[in-house]
Amino acid sequence: MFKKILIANRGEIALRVMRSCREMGIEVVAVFSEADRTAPHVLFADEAYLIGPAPSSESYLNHEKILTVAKASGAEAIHPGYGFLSENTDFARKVTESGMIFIGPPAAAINTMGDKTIARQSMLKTKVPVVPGTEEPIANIAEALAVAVKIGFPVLIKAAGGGGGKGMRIVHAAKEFESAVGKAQRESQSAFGDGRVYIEKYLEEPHHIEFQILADTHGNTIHLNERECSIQRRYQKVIEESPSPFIDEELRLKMGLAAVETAENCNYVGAGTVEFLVDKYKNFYFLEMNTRLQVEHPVTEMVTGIDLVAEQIRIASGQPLSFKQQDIKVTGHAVECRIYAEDAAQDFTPSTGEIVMLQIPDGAGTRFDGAIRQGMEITPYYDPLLGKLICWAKDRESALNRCERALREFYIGGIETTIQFCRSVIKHEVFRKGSYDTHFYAHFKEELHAELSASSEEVLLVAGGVLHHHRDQAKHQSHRSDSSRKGRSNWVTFQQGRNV
Amino acid sequence: MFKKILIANRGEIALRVMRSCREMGIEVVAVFSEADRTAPHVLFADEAYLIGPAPSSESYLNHEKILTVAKASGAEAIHPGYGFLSENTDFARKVTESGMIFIGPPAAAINTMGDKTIARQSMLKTKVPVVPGTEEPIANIAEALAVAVKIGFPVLIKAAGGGGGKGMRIVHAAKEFESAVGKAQRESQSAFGDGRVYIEKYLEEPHHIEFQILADTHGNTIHLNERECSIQRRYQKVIEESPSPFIDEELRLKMGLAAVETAENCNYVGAGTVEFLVDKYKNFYFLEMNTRLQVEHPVTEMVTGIDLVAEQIRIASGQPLSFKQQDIKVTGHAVECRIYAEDAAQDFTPSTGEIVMLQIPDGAGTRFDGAIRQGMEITPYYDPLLGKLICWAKDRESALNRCERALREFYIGGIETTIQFCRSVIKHEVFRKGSYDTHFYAHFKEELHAELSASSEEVLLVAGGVLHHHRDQAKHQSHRSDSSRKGRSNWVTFQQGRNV
Amino acid sequence: MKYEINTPKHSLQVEFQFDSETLIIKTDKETLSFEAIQVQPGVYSVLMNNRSFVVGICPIEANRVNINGTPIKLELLDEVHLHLRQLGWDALKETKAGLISAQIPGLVTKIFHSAGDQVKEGDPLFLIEAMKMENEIKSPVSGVVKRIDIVAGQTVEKGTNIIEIV
Amino acid sequence: MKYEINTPKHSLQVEFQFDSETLIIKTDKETLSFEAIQVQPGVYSVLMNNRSFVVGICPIEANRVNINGTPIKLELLDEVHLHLRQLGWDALKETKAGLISAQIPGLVTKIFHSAGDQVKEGDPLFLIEAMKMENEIKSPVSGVVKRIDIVAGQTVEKGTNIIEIV
Repeated sequence: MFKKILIANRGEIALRVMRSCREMGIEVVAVFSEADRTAPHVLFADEAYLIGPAPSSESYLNHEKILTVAKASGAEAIHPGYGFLSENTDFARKVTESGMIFIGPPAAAINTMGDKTIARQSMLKTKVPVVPGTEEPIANIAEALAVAVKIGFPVLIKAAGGGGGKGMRIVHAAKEFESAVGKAQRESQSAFGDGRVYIEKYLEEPHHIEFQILADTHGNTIHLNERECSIQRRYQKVIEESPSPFIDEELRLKMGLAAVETAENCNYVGAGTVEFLVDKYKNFYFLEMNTRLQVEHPVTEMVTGIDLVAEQIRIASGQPLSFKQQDIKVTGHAVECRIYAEDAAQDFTPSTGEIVMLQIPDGAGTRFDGAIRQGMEITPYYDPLLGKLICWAKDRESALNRCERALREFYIGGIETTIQFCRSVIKHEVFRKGSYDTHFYAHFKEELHAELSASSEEVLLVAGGVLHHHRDQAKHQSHRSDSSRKGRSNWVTFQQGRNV
Repeated sequence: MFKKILIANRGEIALRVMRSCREMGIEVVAVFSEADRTAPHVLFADEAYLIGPAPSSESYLNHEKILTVAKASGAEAIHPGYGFLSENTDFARKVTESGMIFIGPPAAAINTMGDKTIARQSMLKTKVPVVPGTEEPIANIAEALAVAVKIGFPVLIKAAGGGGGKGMRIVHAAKEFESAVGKAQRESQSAFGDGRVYIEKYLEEPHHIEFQILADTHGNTIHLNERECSIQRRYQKVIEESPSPFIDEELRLKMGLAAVETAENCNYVGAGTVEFLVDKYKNFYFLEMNTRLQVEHPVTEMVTGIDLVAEQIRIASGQPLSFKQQDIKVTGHAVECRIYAEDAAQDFTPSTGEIVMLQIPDGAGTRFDGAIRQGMEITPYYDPLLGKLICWAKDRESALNRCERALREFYIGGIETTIQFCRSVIKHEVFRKGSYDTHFYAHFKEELHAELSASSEEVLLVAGGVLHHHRDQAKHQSHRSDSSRKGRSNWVTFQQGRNV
Repeated sequence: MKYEINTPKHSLQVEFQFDSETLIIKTDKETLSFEAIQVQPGVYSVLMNNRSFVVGICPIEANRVNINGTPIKLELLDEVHLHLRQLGWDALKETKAGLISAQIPGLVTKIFHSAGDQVKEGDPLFLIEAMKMENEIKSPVSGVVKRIDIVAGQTVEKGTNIIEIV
Repeated sequence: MKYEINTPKHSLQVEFQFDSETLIIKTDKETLSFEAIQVQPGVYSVLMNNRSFVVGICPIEANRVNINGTPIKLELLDEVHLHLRQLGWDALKETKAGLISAQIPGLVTKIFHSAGDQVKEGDPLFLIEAMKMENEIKSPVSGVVKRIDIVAGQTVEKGTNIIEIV
């Protein structure tokens, strides 16, 4: 087993990976940009190396610098987390060439699956159905538009080189097409260092369901059931759960087999996620495969009891999986809420500033994978994800009750967050029933935001009272400090001087 | 089911009870002393009532005030937590007489079991063996001494009216006897409002093993297996785990039956704990029954998946238990570390002050039941327990690895805590092997403290460097702020005045 | 002293009165006892008739508070302002609609117009990138671009003026 | 500049030298680059040759630090103090052994002596109750009680002088 691992990432995922390493007795090396000198992943690592200025292109995406630091530290392997270099074939190859181990799939599998267009082509060899769309990245805007027209609007423009909703745009009509492609390309370039985008049919009323995969180097590939990820805003997941309230045992079996076939088709090794769209008739289509750890992986960990990061590390060190498909048992229900530094009331625009007060929920079945602390500055440089609240209980209803309770006791002061937005989703009758699809947010947007801004007379009185009190305090304080400051600096000093 | 519950307690247990109430849709009413106005249990309650000055005798032990507030708030039931009024027959009776429900056993059962001497007498009716000792509280010091001499030193002096190690003293020789009784009596009086103490034979090399009991009002009594509580200092538990590495399946079965018999013998209702001493030949003796929720109850929750507070509330509302003895399944292993505000290096003396930085561990299988926040003042008025770190994993070794990792990432700045002490216990070879008894601390005291104060050259250099840096900063800052303060108040103001 | 608490949906007449440490709040329906204590700078614990709230004051917008996690924006007018309003002054209309500032801190990657351009309400004005997301800022009014205060490629703080449209 | 770092068990000669933001630490074995940045008042993040430490400065005892959670007490002597020591001065012996102050804040419940009493080392002096535990404070020296600064029933802060024995 490795003795030392470098984590080429920041934020909650760096801390998450660190935890599994420590539990396995492995030392952890952190890397950080100038903006992250006092970030939690630096404070709690065994070693930490500065790799460049704040912009990620000059730090967290800097292959050479990271490789140099890894060699200097004596790390035997590199864990890329998600985002940044996690799906970068080039980087994976360089790590191997430097004599270290890349904790992730072989470069060839990243190449096939990481590139969304090649992935779609490769899937044609299998029996797994694929969503209609372009087979190549967009090279020529006119040709691309012709394809879009042929498929029929609305279409999705998606990043070929990455996932997580970045570089993604929905286009409803031909006239919006060119501008949307431009935006998606720029966003992809900035997020993944790869500006290529492609087109996919936008299915209506679909469920976004994904299967967790684990494959070792000894030819064993298994799946760890599904995650339901249909609660999205801005094409980014906000709430995920497992099991999916939409999937029955028969469909689960079929999709699980398709997921394993997908992984085997590209000789996959490590942890990966096969994403499907499922329409309301329970037809499913392969969407893409994420060749890395997924943000929402803890949902699967909570119901299976398996530490996915520990498995990634064991697989990378050459060990076979210690369990078979039939050993995977799902216990209870888990739901995850992503806590972003965003102002839900202002169309989820990023919110920055100092966290002046922080109370993280805890207790039975309550897990927070985060990387924040009171007194910390949230900067505009990186992804706005502050962390993920994951609640587990013996059944779905109890898990949702627990989640509501945890969101109620979650307090982050000084910046805006999605805590209350998540709470209004969890409380929503349709979500409670489990009868939702990817249009949930668009459909209930008004209602959810009305719930957020609903103020009872009691709340108004509290708000008015606090403002009054605050202004009153400020007035008194400025009086007091004015006079005391002046006093200390001349009058009182003078008096004291006489007494001495 | 109740709509509103008053929690007659503070600190971590108030927050713990609040969590279960919220998950059940029950509103929570907090009570607080003047010292606790901004304590977490006040901040996160639905309602909060001031009940008096800081000393607990005037606030958290004030029956009348708490009952008045409960009535005023419209609470239907009162949860006493542990400590304070949780084992006070008088209070339990008054709650019932006021038309509310006391979430705990009937006053008669508290009377029998809560009073340790009556409990010992009542156990003579059963087949459960009892530790030798006095049957009455100490009334006359000479007679008591005669009993102690007859039993043979060392003996334990214990509070008749409470538990948790308060009002407890070990006496090795007759000459220490009178002074120890005095101390124990004063401590008991202060902690439980009841100064009576009794004598018990001090067994050598024993294990402290306790069984969790649940009994409903419909005649069902079951146990939820044991907790091993032999890691103690100052006769107070520091680390607990379940299952016990010392107990085999046969002994577990016998002790479980004895625990259920004990509860049935006093017509017990609610959650309770039957404590046993087990000698190295695996003979067990009834020690006492705690007629309340135990500090270390989360250990049992983690391995059984049962929310003990929720069960207490359901039982109090008249519901039957929803599971039978054979439904109780233990999964994995859990260990709890108590985090006290104490200086382990100075014989665990209490440490007070402001928490200037706080990083609570989190992640899979990691639970912290606490009530602290950054910026909070730890006062000298109450129990020094800041919270409990509970780690769960699939087996004992993984749970201990997880616990070590969590303790490593736990940071409380500004006060001394037992975090590192717990870490040196968890890392200790004998503890790792699971072959320890209640003498573990006394036996390995030197070693554990040496481990705590062991400083590598690296640590010394860091310490020296930081002190140097800190003094250097302080010097520069005082220069800067001196000149800037003076400047702003006369010289610069004058200059600015001329420019305007 | 009389006050008015306004949100886009509600308006409430209240009277605030200090009784040593406690504030007494009177509405036309009830009288409440209100006590606030600072927990951290800008964060208060409030007990109003024993109901407990944690309230944060927004460090940037003076009229925005966060109550038990729910953000709300309100206007608290005292007698002086209430009187001014009777004379025709409207506090809510004080902001200049044509002065567009950065609502988020970030990097301005593109500006679509130059001084003198005609723009219509809803036209894209500039792109601002923060936390890896590109945000398109649209014009809230129709008019002529009077001046542009920054250039593409510049990093801006929240509140920095970008474009003025008249 | 030369320094000496002492603990009860170790003594280490080092040289500290600032190189802009970085402190260079030289021992007889190695040269280390040391960088500290304040995270919260009194809490520093240290990178020493890229090894990461969180270090807290004890707010009460100037020579006590907490490194990654482990408290250690040390003495850092600069050249001036090293020189003074050569002249016979000992920093560690500065405290007055006979002046007993409260090591913890709490309530003094009982004082066993009056001024003028003879006490032996190890004799109980007073009881102090904090966090519900009674703590017996024993005399560190033998001698005569010179004065008692407080009365039983009084609440004291950490560091309050209680009894002086000469």
